[in-house]
Amino acid sequence: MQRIAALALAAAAGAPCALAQDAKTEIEKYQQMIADSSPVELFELQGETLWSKRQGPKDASLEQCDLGLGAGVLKGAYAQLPRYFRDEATKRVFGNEDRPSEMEYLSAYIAAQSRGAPMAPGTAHPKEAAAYELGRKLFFYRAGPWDFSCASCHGEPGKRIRMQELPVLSSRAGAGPVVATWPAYRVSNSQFKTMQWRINDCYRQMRMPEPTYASDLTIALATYLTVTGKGDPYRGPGTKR
Amino acid sequence: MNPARRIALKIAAVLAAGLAAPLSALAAWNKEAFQSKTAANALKELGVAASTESKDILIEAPQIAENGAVVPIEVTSNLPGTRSIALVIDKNPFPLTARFEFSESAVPYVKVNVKLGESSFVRAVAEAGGRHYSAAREVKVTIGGCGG
Amino acid sequence: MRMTTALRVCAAATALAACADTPVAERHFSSESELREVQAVLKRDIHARGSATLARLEPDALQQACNLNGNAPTEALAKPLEAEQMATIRYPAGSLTGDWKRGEKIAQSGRGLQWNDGPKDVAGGSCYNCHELAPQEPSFGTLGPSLRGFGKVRGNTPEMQRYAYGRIYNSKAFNLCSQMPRLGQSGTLSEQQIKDLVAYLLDPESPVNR
Amino acid sequence: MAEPMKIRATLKGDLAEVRVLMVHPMETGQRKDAEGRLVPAHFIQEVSVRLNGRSVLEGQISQAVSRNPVFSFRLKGVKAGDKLEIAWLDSKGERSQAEAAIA
Repeated sequence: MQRIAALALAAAAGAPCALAQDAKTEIEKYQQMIADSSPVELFELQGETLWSKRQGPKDASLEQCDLGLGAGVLKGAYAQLPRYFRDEATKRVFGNEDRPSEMEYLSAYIAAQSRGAPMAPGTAHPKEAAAYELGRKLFFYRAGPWDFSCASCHGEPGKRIRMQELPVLSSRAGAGPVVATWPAYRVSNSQFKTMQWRINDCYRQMRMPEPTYASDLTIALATYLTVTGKGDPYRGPGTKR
Repeated sequence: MNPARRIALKIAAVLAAGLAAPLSALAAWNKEAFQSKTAANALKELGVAASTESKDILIEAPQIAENGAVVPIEVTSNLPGTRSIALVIDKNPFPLTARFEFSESAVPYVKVNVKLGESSFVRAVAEAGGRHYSAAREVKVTIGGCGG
Repeated sequence: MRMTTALRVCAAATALAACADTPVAERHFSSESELREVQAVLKRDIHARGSATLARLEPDALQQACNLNGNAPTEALAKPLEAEQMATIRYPAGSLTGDWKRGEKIAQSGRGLQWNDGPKDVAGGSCYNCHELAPQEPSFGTLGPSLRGFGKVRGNTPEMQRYAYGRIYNSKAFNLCSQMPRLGQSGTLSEQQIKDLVAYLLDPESPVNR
Repeated sequence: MAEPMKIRATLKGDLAEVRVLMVHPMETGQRKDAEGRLVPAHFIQEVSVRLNGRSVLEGQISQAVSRNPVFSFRLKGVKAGDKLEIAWLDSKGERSQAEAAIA
């Protein structure tokens, strides 16, 4: 019985695979082309303007903010996130599909200052270890009307949705290039988006209700993904389909 | 992007607000051509009665686009004396997408990101020496991601 | 029954890797209390949006069993739960097959149940997200097995229509921890839509079989 | 916040490759917002490029140009320090312009 199945397979395997291979090459070419002609730099520029703009009741800019490497040190700071901060000042709401915020532009500028720096998120603090552990559980937890977990789509190598290849996000090889290229210009809606937004969009596609921005849940998932994929040099902000 | 290149090429961006308008003499937008619903009508409105297929017009475009919202198209005309290039997307609701006029030091070349509502032929029509020449390429738009 | 079905599906597939029913037996939760911990985080950090209500996060016995057992529960645990899922399938009184042309549109559409889907948006089956079907559609996913020539291999028999209807309505009745959504049981697709998909899979005129 | 335009020019010999990034929604008039209402058309219609004050390229474009347009042009016979001015005009009569020196 097994052998019959295997024979049938061999007979059917010819032409469609060749077609799929061509399509794959063409799609890679398309992805290269959109990266080459991406307006992503504009968002870095807008973020840079915001970073140095004096505003608010204190007429202050963000230029002396401490992102973990000391006041005003931006170079390489993004590559060391997520990490545990004692204050809660970072719990700000990001934009969404209908209402983009300035936070995305800031993230573009800040992330760009880590180009070339290896991704090295925090792992030493107990809160960081706990966030990783929670993120790992959330990744594999099946729920919702379609019984999906993150691993339903991102759990096995060589799979795709439509023509979109699916990285195995529980592996170093799968998560590395992903965490090293967000935030990114997203071609489908022509907006600049954070990885947090992307994680939320997976919840939408899993038919679940919406994770709250900057909640422990989204931070835990981002921590799990970034720690899993750590080590790749940061090469964003990227351009994504 | 290459950081070294970025630094070397870093150029001040100037904001629009409050500037004098030395470039106010922009040409009038060809409403009739741009609002034509077929490629043939749009070209007629541009004064293109007929065009000859030419291998001297090169169109660089993806064969398969994962997303119709951004499809990079690059057109080069190697025809001597090329004055203009028009870009037409047959299946779009308004097929005429762009028309560029080149003079003096501008090389008859342009690259632009366009939207494709569905799979379509993308056509470039160049004007050189008072005649029109054209080339076309097909771009297939697939449904990417979760398709919803 | 499950065994033969899996083999048949493999025979129609274009690549070995397309057999998605193989369970990955890696356990990520060691106890129900660990599951409760995750459930509490979900309830606290997720909010309702559009049609996506918090009620959707309530786990059922099936999800608990699959989460606790790395998607590979023992036969003894799986059998009664599969029977429970089988009981949810409501077969229509008359014909089990519909219009393959409508079925094709349903197979193509990835809409439905998302928080940005309006009440007037018609849901699709998202079939092409995971399965190859008609050879004319090159943009297909590979999370599930190829279903190209599905009806050609099996024949458009009443038994096969009943199997296809049931499998679309509630895949978990056939394989408890299948990754395929329970498209009828979850209220994603209507009876008529599932019948149209059955036609798309089995009708000899459907492009899937031509 | 006024939206910036970004111009980048790479000089190879006397040939400059000019890349312009613009922030613009390029609304087609056919897209619906979250409430299901049609978003009115709003798109750049004209693009003009000048080199040292002289027009070298005039473009007319439609709503089918992607959101946040990116254009590349090539200019020959140019040298470092030449002045580049780029402007656009949209369907609501709004304008933007930027200038840069070729480096």
